[in-house]
Amino acid sequence: MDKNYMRLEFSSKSNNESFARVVVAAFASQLDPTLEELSDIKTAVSEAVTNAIIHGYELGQGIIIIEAKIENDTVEIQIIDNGKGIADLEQAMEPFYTSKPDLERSGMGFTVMETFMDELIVESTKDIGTKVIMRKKIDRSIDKE
Amino acid sequence: MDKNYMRLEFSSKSNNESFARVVVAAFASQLDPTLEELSDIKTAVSEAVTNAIIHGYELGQGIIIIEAKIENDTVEIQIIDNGKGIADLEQAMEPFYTSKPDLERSGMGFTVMETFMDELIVESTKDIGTKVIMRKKIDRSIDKE
Amino acid sequence: MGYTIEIKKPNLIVHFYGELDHHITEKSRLLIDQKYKDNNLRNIIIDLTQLTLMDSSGIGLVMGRYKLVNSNGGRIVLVSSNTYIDRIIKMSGLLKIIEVYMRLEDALTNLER
Amino acid sequence: MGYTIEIKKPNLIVHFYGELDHHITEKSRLLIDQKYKDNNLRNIIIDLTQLTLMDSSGIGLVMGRYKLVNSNGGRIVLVSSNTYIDRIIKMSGLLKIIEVYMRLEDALTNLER
Ligand SMILES: Nc1ncnc2c1ncn2[C@@H]1O[C@H](COP(=O)(O)OP(=O)(O)O)[C@@H](O)[C@H]1O
Ligand SMILES: Nc1ncnc2c1ncn2[C@@H]1O[C@H](COP(=O)(O)OP(=O)(O)O)[C@@H](O)[C@H]1O
Repeated sequence: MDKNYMRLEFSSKSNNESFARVVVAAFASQLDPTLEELSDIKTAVSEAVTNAIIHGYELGQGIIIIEAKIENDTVEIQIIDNGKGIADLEQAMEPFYTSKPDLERSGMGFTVMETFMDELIVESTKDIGTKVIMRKKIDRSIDKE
Repeated sequence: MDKNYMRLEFSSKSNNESFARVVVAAFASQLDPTLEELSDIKTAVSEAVTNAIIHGYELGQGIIIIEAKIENDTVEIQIIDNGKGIADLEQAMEPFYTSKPDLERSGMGFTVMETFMDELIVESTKDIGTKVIMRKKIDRSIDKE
Repeated sequence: MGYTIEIKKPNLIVHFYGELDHHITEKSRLLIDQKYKDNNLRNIIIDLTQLTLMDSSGIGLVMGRYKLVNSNGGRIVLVSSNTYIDRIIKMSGLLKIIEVYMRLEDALTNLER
Repeated sequence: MGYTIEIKKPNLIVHFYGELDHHITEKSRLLIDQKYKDNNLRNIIIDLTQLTLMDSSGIGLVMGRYKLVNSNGGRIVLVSSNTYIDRIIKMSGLLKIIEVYMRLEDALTNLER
């Protein structure tokens, strides 16, 4: 397996959060990740998809897109919404900052994505939408659990 | 859950056959199907995706699209390729007919889809591609295993 | 994925199963708060030992219950024994304000003191 | 998903695991045939008891091995005990030409006769 590609579109409903995790995990599992690597990826995807649902579409109707690519030993995952966008990206990336404390958000989403993946890039335009790009290298040289 | 929607695009590689099954099963599981219903759906999807890979793209590169919808208690799954298309649809639908006996095809694909799903519609145009539409009602009134 | 609520006066125990995400926190938090208030309880124990995954929505849920219990003179403690869950708890800074036990019995014993 | 090949002269036994689809039939069939020929075997037993799913590619694989074994004066038998797998075997008409046993021992005993 050297290259592979998928693109998923789905409704911005909270019961699709687990669906999105299953899909990305099934795709990434072609790289034979450890349970820990898979858990990292699922958690990061969960954060980005939840953000699209809560912040991007503010719990209204919308379409979320996930694009994933495998190239050699790296999986790249993009999570895209055409929602509200982020006006102040620097502030948004700060740990513990949340614009929705009333919804009991912790402000930890981006921090989790950063910590659990190797690379995190966020592109966002107000009123246009947000694209989160994450990459993780799956080390196939180590002994797998 | 009254309505839900997903659309998946992926490369026409045979190791994506199991990926496609996992994705559709995860989506359909929101209707709380029995193990048998889920097995039926996965098998039918496996047939249609395999056909797109072998016959549609003749084992070359292409993109396969799966669209799935849940409406009330019915799941609709469309499997679409932009491949070779089917010149003689009537012949293709016959049990045991296969254009690729050399690849050890059994000619049972469409028969399996018909048997395991409630409804099967095949739309195909030579040199344009093929769309397989399948529906299955998940009976939620019965006791689940 | 799901949860159960157990009442062991003066404690309310929430057991989460499978994956704890935004979908489940939204489904569970109002009911947790209502059971806590209706039964005049003091403490909340959140049992994360049966979880296979938790994202930051779970952190938000714990923080929210912390505020509720705190304003009522009670305590909130976590039970966790899974390294994936522990990692996100550590990252969140929750450990500064909330104690985590490996076993439910230890959490209960500690709350009795 | 996968398979193992066991040689128990004059039989070759293929055990399939998980899901048997086109991907796995393509990965396995050449090797099965080669082992069969290289070891001068007579019969093939295909063990489907560990499968959770099989699509019509599996039927094609069985038919292909049937032809090989038949042209060599041998027999092919299946072992299956899962109702999902049995349904697709029945549909395929394979039962007219191939015997299916619930247990591997029964298949082996029968081939000895
Ligand atoms: N997809 C998005 N669309 C719009 N705003 C977003 C999106 N993702 C994140 N944000 C903004 O960035 C802030 C920080 O995000 P995050 O670190 O995930 O914390 P939280 O989700 O807990 O608020 C959010 O509160 C929100 O204002
Ligand atoms: N997606 C497709 N694109 C082109 N031709 C197809 C496609 N699906 C099916 N066919 C044609 O229909 C025939 C019958 O299909 P099927 O019943 O699935 O049997 P099999 O796949 O075993 O050949 C195939 O042999 C092929 O000629």
